[in-house]
Formats: sequence, C-alpha cells, structure tokens
Amino acid sequence: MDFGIGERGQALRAEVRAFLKEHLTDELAERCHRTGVAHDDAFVRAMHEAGLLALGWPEEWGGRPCDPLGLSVVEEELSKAEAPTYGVSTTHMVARAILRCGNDRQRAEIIPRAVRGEILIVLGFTEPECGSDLAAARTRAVRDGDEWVINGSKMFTTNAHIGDYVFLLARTGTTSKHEGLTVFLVPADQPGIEAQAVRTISGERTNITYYRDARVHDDWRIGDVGGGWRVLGEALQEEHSVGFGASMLRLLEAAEGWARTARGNSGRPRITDPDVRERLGRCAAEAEVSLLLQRRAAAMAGQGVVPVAEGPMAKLFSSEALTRAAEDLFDLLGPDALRGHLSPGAPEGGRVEHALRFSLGTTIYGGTSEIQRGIIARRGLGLPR
Amino acid sequence: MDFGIGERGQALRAEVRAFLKEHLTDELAERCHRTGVAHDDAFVRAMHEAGLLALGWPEEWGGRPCDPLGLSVVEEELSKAEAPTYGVSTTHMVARAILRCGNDRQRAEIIPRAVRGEILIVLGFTEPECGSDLAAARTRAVRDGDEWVINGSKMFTTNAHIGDYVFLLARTGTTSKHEGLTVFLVPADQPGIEAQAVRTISGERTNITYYRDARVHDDWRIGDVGGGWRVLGEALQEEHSVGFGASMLRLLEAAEGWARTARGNSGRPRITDPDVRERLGRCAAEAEVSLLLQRRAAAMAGQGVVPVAEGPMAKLFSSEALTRAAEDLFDLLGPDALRGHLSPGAPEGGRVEHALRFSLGTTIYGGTSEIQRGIIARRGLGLPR
Amino acid sequence: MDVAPSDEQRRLVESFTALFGDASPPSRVRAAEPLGFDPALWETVRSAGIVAMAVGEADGGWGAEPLDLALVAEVQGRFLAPVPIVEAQVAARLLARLRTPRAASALAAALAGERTVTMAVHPSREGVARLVPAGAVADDVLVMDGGRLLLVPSGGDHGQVENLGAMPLADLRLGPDAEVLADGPGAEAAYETALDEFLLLTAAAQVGIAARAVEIGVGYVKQRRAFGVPIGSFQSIGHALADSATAVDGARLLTYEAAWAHGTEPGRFAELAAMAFAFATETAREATYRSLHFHGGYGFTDEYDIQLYYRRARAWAAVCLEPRAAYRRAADHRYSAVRTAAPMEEQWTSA
Amino acid sequence: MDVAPSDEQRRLVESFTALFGDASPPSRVRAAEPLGFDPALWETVRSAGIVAMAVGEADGGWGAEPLDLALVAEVQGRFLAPVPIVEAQVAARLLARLRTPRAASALAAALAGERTVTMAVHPSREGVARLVPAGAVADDVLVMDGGRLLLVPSGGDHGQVENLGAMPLADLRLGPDAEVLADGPGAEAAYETALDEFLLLTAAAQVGIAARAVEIGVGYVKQRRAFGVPIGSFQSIGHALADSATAVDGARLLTYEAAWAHGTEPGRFAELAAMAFAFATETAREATYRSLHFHGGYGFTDEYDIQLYYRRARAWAAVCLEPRAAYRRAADHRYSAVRTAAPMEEQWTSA
Repeated sequence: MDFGIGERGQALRAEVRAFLKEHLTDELAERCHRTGVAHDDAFVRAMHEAGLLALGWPEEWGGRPCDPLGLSVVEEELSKAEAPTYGVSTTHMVARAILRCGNDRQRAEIIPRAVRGEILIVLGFTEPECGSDLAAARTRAVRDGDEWVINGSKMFTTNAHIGDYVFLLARTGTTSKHEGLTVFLVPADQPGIEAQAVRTISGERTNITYYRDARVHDDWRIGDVGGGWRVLGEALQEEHSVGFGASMLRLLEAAEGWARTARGNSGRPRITDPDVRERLGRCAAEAEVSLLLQRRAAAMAGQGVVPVAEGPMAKLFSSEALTRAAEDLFDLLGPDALRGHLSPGAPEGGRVEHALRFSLGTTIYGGTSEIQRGIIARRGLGLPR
Repeated sequence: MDFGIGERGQALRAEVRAFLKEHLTDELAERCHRTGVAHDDAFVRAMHEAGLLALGWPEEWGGRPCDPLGLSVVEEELSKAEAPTYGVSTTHMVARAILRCGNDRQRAEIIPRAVRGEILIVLGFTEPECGSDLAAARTRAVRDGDEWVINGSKMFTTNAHIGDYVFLLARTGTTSKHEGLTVFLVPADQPGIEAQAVRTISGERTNITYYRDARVHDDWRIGDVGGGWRVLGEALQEEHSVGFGASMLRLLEAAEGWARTARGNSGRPRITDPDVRERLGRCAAEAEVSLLLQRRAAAMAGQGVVPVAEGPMAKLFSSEALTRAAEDLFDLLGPDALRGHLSPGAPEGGRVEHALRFSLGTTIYGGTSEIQRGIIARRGLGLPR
Repeated sequence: MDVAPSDEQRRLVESFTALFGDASPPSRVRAAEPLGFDPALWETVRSAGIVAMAVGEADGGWGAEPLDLALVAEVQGRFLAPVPIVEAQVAARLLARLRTPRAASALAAALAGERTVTMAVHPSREGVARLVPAGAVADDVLVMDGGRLLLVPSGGDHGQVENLGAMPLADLRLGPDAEVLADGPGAEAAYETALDEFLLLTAAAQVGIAARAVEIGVGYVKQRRAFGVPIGSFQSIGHALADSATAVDGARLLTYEAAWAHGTEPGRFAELAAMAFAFATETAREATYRSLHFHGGYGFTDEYDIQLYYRRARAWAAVCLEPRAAYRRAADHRYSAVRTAAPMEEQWTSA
Repeated sequence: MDVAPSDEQRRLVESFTALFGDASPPSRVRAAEPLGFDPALWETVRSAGIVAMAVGEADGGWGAEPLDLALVAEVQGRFLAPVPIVEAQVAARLLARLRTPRAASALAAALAGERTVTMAVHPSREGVARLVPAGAVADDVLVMDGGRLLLVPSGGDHGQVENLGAMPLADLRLGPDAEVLADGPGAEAAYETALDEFLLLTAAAQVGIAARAVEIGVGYVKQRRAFGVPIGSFQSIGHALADSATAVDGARLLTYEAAWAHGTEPGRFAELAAMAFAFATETAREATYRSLHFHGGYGFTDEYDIQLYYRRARAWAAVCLEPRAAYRRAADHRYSAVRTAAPMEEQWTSA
C-alpha cells in the first residue's frame, strides 16, 4: 500500500500551485465571487498555455499524459483554490463523451478545441419538472429534414449565457421512458434559445434555458437516435473523482486561521480551547477521509476498474461531511461567523459563511445524496430495489 | 397553558414515591436485575393494597378515578425507579382491550382479577418470522367443536413462563391477510404450550413460546372470528403515554451523580468541566422534551382525542433520545463506564452501562422507530404511502 | 398540563397571523433584504402595541405574560417578519426592570413610538458593541460595558453589517454620549434576565421558522414527482420530515414551558430558556436544511422561499449563542451551586 | 496511491482469516465470555509468531511493519478473537524501544512465550493501574506511574473487572515487586508512541468489527421479509447501511494511511492514528448499532451474533479514549506548536 501521491503527483501539485499563484489573482477571485460565474476566458487560456488543460487527454488529441490519480491531485488544487474551472469541467466532460460515443467528424471538430480551451460547452440534462429523474425529460426534438427542432426547457444550465454549445438530452420518441431519448450538441448562439439567470444562495449564477423551435443539424446528434440514455451514462461515468475533500480543506484552513488569530476574553488565541480543537480535529479527519475516498476512486479508474460504488461513496461522504463541517465551524466562530464576505470584520473574508452557503448544493447536484445511497445499497451491497 | 402536573399530580407522585420507597427494596431491585424478570407477585400485591393498581379503572370495576395525565405521572415514577411492573402493564392492556371488545362473561372474569393484580396476562402477537408486520402471523387456530386447537410459535412473549394467560393473535382463516386473524385469551398452564427463555443484551428475560395442539375454549375468543386485527388495534390504541422520558431522567441522575463525585487529575469534580456540562445540559433538555411529548399525548387522551401522531412522536423521540444520551454519557464517563453492575468500582452501580444496553430495545418494541416515523409521516403530515 | 392556548391567546395569535399574512408575505421579506427591516411594517406593529404589550401596566404597558410574547414571536418566525419585535420588547422590559428616572424616560420614549430601543446581547469589547441585533435601525441601544449598563444613542452612523440572515445588525462604537443607566450586581442581574428573555423569545421564533419549514417541505414533496411517484412517498424523505415534525412539537412544548416557568416556577426559568433556545435552534436548523434539501436544486435558488428560512434559522440564533454554548448555559443554571472550572470563551456563563 | 495490499500482505490476511475462521467462530467467542480470553487460541496465535512479528529482527522478532499489524488487527476485529494481540504487540514494541537490559529480558520472555506482557493505557492513580487491557490474563504489565515506566508482575490476584465488552480487564495495584524500567522524558516519549500504536491497532480492529457488522446486517435484511418484501428494499434500511459501508471504507483508508505514515511520514503518524481511532470508533459504533437495530427484536437477544459486535465496538474503544477526546488528541498533534489553554480531564493530552 502507498498513500503518497508520488513524485509525479508532487510535481503536478507544485506546478498547479505555481500557476494559481500567478493567474488566480485576488481581482479575478473577487470578480468570480461577485458575478457568481466560475468561468473566465483569460484564465482558461492561461491554463491552456501552461499545459494544464491538456492533462489526461490522449496524445493524438494534443493531450499530455496523466493518470486519473494525477488528475485528481490537479482537481484538488483547483477546487481548494476555487479556481474558475466549472466551464472547463463541463466542456471536457462532454468532449470525453464525444470521444467515446461521437463520430469522427464530431471528434475532429470538438475535441481539439476543448483541449485548447477554445469552446465552452454547457449541460442541458435536468428539467424544471424532473430533478434527479433525468430520464423523465420532456424537452422534445422533432426531425425536420436534416435538422431537428427543439422545444422545451432545461434547468440548472450553468454558463448557458456564455456557452457555445449545449449538450442536450431530448425526447425523440415515445417508445419507452429510457429508449425515447437522444443527445445533441446544440449551438447556443441562435434565437430559439434563451438563458434566464437563476441566482442561488451561494451567489453562483445558473440558468434556466428555454428552447422555442431551436434547431440543430443531424450531424450534431451524438450517438444513435434513441441512444441518448447510453451516451448520458458514458458521460457521467467518466466523472470518477467527484468530491469535496478539497473544499473541506479550504474551509478547515479558514477556521484554523480564525482560531489562531481570534482571541477570547482571556486574551489567548481560541485555538487553545479544547472545544475548538475537538471540532477542528474532527473536520480535519473527515477532510482526510474525503480525499482518501476520492483518490481511491481515481486510483481504481487508473487501473481500468469502474468505481461503481466507490465513486458514489466519495461524492456522498465528502458532500455530507462538508455540510456537517460548515454547520459546525459556523457555530464555532460564534456571532462573527454571520458576517458576509463584504463585511469588514468578516473572519477570514467570510469563508466559513460562504462554505455554509456553498455546501448546500453539493449534496444535490451530480446526483443527490439519496441517489448515491441508493446506488451504493444496490450495486455495492447487493440490496434489492 | 399550564405545564404543571397540578396538586392532584403532585399528590399522586408523592404517593407513588412513598410506596416505592417502602416496597421497592434494594433486595427486590437486585433480584429483578439478576433474573431479568420485571414482575414480582408480592410487589404487585402491595401495589393493589396501596390502591395503585386500580388507578384509572372505572369505579364499577373497583377502579379509582384517575385521568390519563395522572396515570402518566404514575408511570413516570414507576419507570424512573425501574419498578417491576411490566407484567402489570401487559395484564392491564389486555384487560382494557377486553373491556372494549370482550363479552360480559369475559369482562366479569378477567377485569376484577386484573384490577386486583391476581392474574398475569402476557402478549402473543409477534412471531419469529414476522417482526413488525404483525398481520403476517402464521400461528394457526383450528375450530374443534367448542374449542380451538392452536399450533405455531410466538416470539418475545415476556413473562410467558410465569403468566396465567396469553393474549394470542392467531390465523383462523385464509380470506385475507388482515381479516383472517382472531384473538384468544389462552390459558398458559397446559401441556401444549412451552416457553423457552430468550436472554437479551440488557439482561431482561423474554421467551419464545411454542404451541403444539394447545387448546382454548371458544368462550375465550375475544371479539369476532376474523376480527382479531381490530381487537389488536384497540389494545394497542390504548397505549397513549408510552415513552422513555423517565428512563432518561434515571440515566441523567446517574451521570450527574458521577459528575459530582468523580474527580479529574486536577482534583476538581468533573461537573466543573464545560464539556461535561454541555452534555448533561443536552441530556436534561431532551429528557424534558420527552416528558413533555408524553404528557401532551396523555393530556389529549384525557380530553377524548386520540393522539394519532402525537403518541408515536412521544415514543419515537424519547426512545431515540434515550439511545443517543446513553451513547453520549457512556462516552462521557470514560473508561470507568465499561464497568458492569457487579464490578465494585462501577460508577453509580453501572447505571449508565445498563442504560446503554437497555436503550437498544426501546427503539424496537412497541413498534420500531421506522414504524413510528411512517405513522407520523402518513397520519400526521399526510404524506402518501 | 394543558398545552392549549387560552381563548385570549388564540385571538392574539390569530390577529398577528392575519397582520403578518397581509404585511409580511415572502415578497416583502425579500424586498426588505439586505437590511432586513420594513419601516412600514414596524410602524404598523408598533401602533398595534407590540412594545407596550411587553411591559407591565404600572410602567405604562399592557402587562402581557412572557407566554403571550412567545406566541407572537412564533408567529413572527413563521412569517420571518423583518421588524425588531423581540429586540424592542426585551429592551423595554430591561428598562422597566431598572427603575431609575433615566430608564423610565427612555422607556416612555420607546412606548410612545418616538425611539426604537434595542440591546446588545454581548458585552462590549474595546469600546465597541458588536453585532447588535436591530442595531442598524434602532435609535438607542442598551449595552453592558464593564459592569455598567449604558444607554447608547446610535446616532446617524449605523455601521451596518452585511450578514447571512439579512438582519439589521450593526457594530456600535460607544461614543461620549453614552449614558450610564445602572451598574453593579443589580445591573448585571437585570441584564442577565434580559438575556434569558432574549433566548426565550428567539426560541419561540425558531419554533415558528421550523414549523413553517416543515410545512413548506411537506407541501413540496406531496406535489413534486420523480420516478413516477410523489417524492414524499420515499422513506428517505418522509421519515426525515417525521423526525423534524416531532422535534418541532417538542421544541414548542419546551419553549412554552420555559415561558410558563417565568411566572410559575421562576427558579427554573433561566435553565429552561437556555434549553429551549438550544433545542429549538437545532430543530430549526435541521428542519430548514431538510426542507431545502428535499427541494432538490430548487432549494438553493433564491426564487424559493425555503432559503429565506434556512438563512434566518441560523442567523437569528448565531447572533446570541451556538447550541453547545446554550446547553452549557442551561447546565450553569441547573448546577448553579457548582462553579465551572474553566469557563469557555465567548460563552454567556452565569456561574 | 495504491490501496491494494501486497501479495505478502494478502497472504498474511488470508492466513489469519483462516486461523480465526477455524478457531474463533462466534460460538468460541461466546464460550470465552465473560472473561474474554481463549487460552488455547492464545497459544495458537503466539506459536504462529503474533508477538514476534511485532518487533524488529535486531530485537529477536520478525520486523513486520505497523501496516502488517493493522491488517492482522482488522482480521481479529472481524472475528472478535478473544486474545490480547494488540496489547502484547504494543507492549513488546515498547519494551524494544526502551533499550535497557531489564526491558530486553522482559521482551525475551515475551517472545519466548514464557510471559504474556500487556500495558496500561492510562497512567496509574493512587498506586492503581485501572482497567488494564488484558490485565486479567497477563503476567506482566507496563505501567506509567508518575513519570516512571514500571514493569509490574500481575501476580496471582488479577482483580478482574466485569465489563460491557467481556474484555479481560483488571485493576492492578502496584506492589513492591514493580520494577522501574525507565524514567524521564525518554520514558514518556516511548510510552506516548506506544499509546499512538495502541490507538492505531484498535482503529484497525474497529474497522474489522464495523465491516463485519455491515455484512451481518446486509445478510439479514436481504433474507428477512416484512410487508411482503425483503426489508433491505426499504430506504430507511438500505440508505443507512450505505452510509455505514461508506464510513467503513473511509475508516479503513484512514487507518492504513496512519499505519503507512508510521514509516513514511512519521511527523503525521500520531495525528493520523488519533484521527483513525476516533473515526473508526464512531464508524463501528454506528455500524453495529444500525445492524443490530435492523435485526428488530432479535438484535438485542443473546442468540444473534450482532450483539457481540455491538458490545465490543464500544468496549475496545472506551478502554482508551472516547472519540471527542481522540479528536482533541489529533488536534494536539496537528497544532503542537500551540499549547492548550485548559487540558480536558481524563484526556491523553500531548501538548
């Protein structure tokens, strides 16, 4: 057994940290925080120039070799720094799905641009009425000659207002719930598509998108007609190392920073309190467990094993642990925890307050905790449905 | 609003405490603990002589007026003292069911003796294979002239080895799951019934009972043939103030006793530690909430309202709170908590250790926590099944 | 034991339910953000006697019981009414308790609606009263400063603090115009009682928040469908809501018991108020989290009301004490004969 | 990152799985109660080199790594094997660390199987080492007494303590035949490291207990039916078991990471060992509770095996530290530059 990230991992980590130090300026971080948009063209271009976007892609596509474990080390650093890479992650997720399920022309047009960070692809899966039950999608695509005409709406399409394409799950048949679905890569810049901002409790901006006779050429159908559920499965399958261990580290460091500097009535720093220590100790332990579960799933993927239950375990545990820790450390800080990012006296720039808000989405998106527990119960433990 | 138990409640409480002081001797408590049998003929006789058994029964049956709230005050005192009254409670539960569902002869034969504590009736509901799903009972009663012949087995028939009658749920038809059930009051002293001891983690003795051509006269059928599910419902309905608030008080007093006497390395009593105080404070609060929920259900019953969701709330909350508190206070006591009742250095005679063991059954018997949550969700909140 | 409100109490609850139902719908609560104050509503409830009800007739008020105040606070919590009721009531009661001419005149101004008076719930440090509830909208603030109870005019500079709960909080610098109202053990005791009352009424508000959060959650999961069924039929949802509904009932009973003890078993009041605060806070936190979570992605969008409840459940409590500290405070009263060895920092210790 | 055991480690696990599978089935575990010791099994595992593996070759042992010891402890936990493996291994390593002639001779006796040596995991108080693990069956006990590390022969009088986990605990009075093995900071440091190792191996045993408890629970709820379906199909059961299975995997990873750090990142070992102990203890507690609970009434009968796991999960941990104290200990190491203000009582503070 070996719990280190190895020399290669250390080198990658150092590389990413150096990159972030240079490019994730206070001004950029502040802008992302203020706009709630976790994408920045210049930042992504810089990532490309630094060779970070190409990590893990096959060399034939301009990639730079990196195993899933290495990728998860990189992800941890980006996530801990709250780098604006959400757009990159959705773009690359779709590009990987196209690598597996697309045709040659689709691959040639999309993958190189995705690897270079030249396009932004957003996700159009869930709908206002279907939540976790993605296969209940009702947005409809109807064939019209060489094109498809799309009508309906999609919820939580983050970055839709700045994206180039929507990776859209649409209903093309009525035969059965799962077999009547098809996936398209729809150009976002057309009059039939409207993105309306949806603001969230963490300040992040997402969108509801409306499709009114939007059009996509059949050339941009990904996979077979009726094969959308499989394509979607491939796309989601590729997300091995989803987790929030790094977000916990970010939170922990904020609480530690507070504990070392804030002083109680006695004048001693709060970190000398046994109660404060207990709670920081618990958060540190659960952050460690989160990272271990994430890295294990990545290591399995590196060995060609699909982490069927282990991926959900990492996502489930780390998001629930983050939620618990945010509540607990928010309490720990006392009344000052209330101060928001913009309040002058906010401890550590209001990071604990922000973690509380941010944590709420983590147990929802990418499959709710309930969905993850169901997968673990059935596929990990073999329990009956 | 009034949160007091009133003068009548105070007087009752004083009466029960005086009774317990005289009759619940250390020697009796020790014997109950050792044998795991929460019934003692002499103690029950003394309760009768003190007028405590007659509480709440109609005066025409030799009863002594007492409203459900008064009864719950009495129950709290008995429960807090761990008085050996489990046999009384099953006997009286059955007697109340017979009062509602039995015929005149049954009432005349059973109720006066139950009110005087002369008989012990035990419960034969659940079976080895059916757990919470009581209606799945498979123990069969077949008509044979004026009698019924019973074959099958019942689980968790506490006091079966010393009981006079078993209140037995049996399958008499195959028409439907719920309508094929009938209830009988079966004489326990017959060769066809065998009680085998089942020991539990808390030291309590219960039994599995086997019925091999056991017999009961049709005169001792309670309610209609096929009406057993309704009779059972009436019997269980009468249990308004089930809860473990008093058990929490017992546990809390033990932990407080420890905290006032045990000393840390500094020589100060442990109760001066903020950590100890926090945990005792939480237990005290949850004990208070448990008692309030129990008394509310009793008060509703006193006003003729069936506490459909409120009864389950009291049972659910108090048993889960007891389980949490026992774990937490067991931790709080440190290694000494491990010492069992018989170990000389056991803090407060090992009461915290015993509470941990005892708590396990409370979230199971009388309807598991899952069953209670289901009732509250459907009948209290109106959620769909 | 009688958990039903009297007819008079029922009318009180009905009238404030009607008032807030009209004047404090979620749209108004949102519109009052980020300051968290609705001047028109404050004018309305003040005219309705919200401050006067809190003090005795001898002091110019209506002499309502703490139980009545708790009932109103629960209704306020249900509607998240953005007005400083608890703050003004507790401050008025504190002024009345002081029995000095200056306190009486300050109270008279509060009762007349001339000045909004609030109190700092933590002693000042280094000349600043921090995170004063309603400090950003009040005219006068009662502040405990090194054993002296001060009346501090807030002046024009309110120093408002942006915060999670959109509360009108302010950091208040104690200027030369601060007046000493009282000092010594009497001042401390009066202030401690005010803190107990603040905890009690906040507990009641948390009960209202929690109860409404459960209702919102139940309503949503009955109507929302997934996998062909209403999601409220899933045990993972139904059982969690059942636990929260149970805790809400328990928190309500405990809070009203504490309010009842204020007059009937005064020796238990402070202990029960701290317990009620801790338990109601935990209950509201869990109920709002669950309800928000069961909304799926919608829960954390600004559009849905549940996030308003989620944020206030935490903020209205955090401005006072976290639950662990409140349980310690309850224990301090319960075991008052035994002094603590090492008082925790930032805790209201009474020992 | 490679979480797979080596071939050699796999063989180690297989051999102990086979050994305990034969020699420590639940019937033997029950038969060994209440003392909690099976002399024949102890003879077997001792002959198999269980003590020798724990110390270096230079000291007459086999030089296994802490990771290997943790793997064995996990297997022991799975089978609840009633033998003092962790105690004897940690005590032997402590003796080896002291490097004195008397310690060497005591170690030699332990390695030769002549004497069973254990250690007290709390300093003595008033001349008594209390609740010594394996104290009721050991020949010698290592005790920290006022800064001196003693070797105490237990004599004939074992002072066994009846306890929740059927552990062979004893209260040991330090008699005149106690010998001083070491004193001063060196003795303290060696003892502290032994405590860290004790926590580590107990964490591994808790992982085994928890993993087996989940398996037992899963097996039961697949087969047991109610309301016409297997009860494992209820979300209230399946989701809770999924959470426990997740925590078990996390606890295992954290424990093996701590063991790995012993040699590779020694500066993190003590912190990780305390974290692993706390997390694994909480995991085992929850897993055994849930599994027992999902057995319905059967869970708390003596006949079913799950109660054996429930009791040991709590007892094997409680003899050392409760989880809160273990998290504080982890923090003490993590923030070792900052001394605690007020060390909690009964806590192993390192600061």
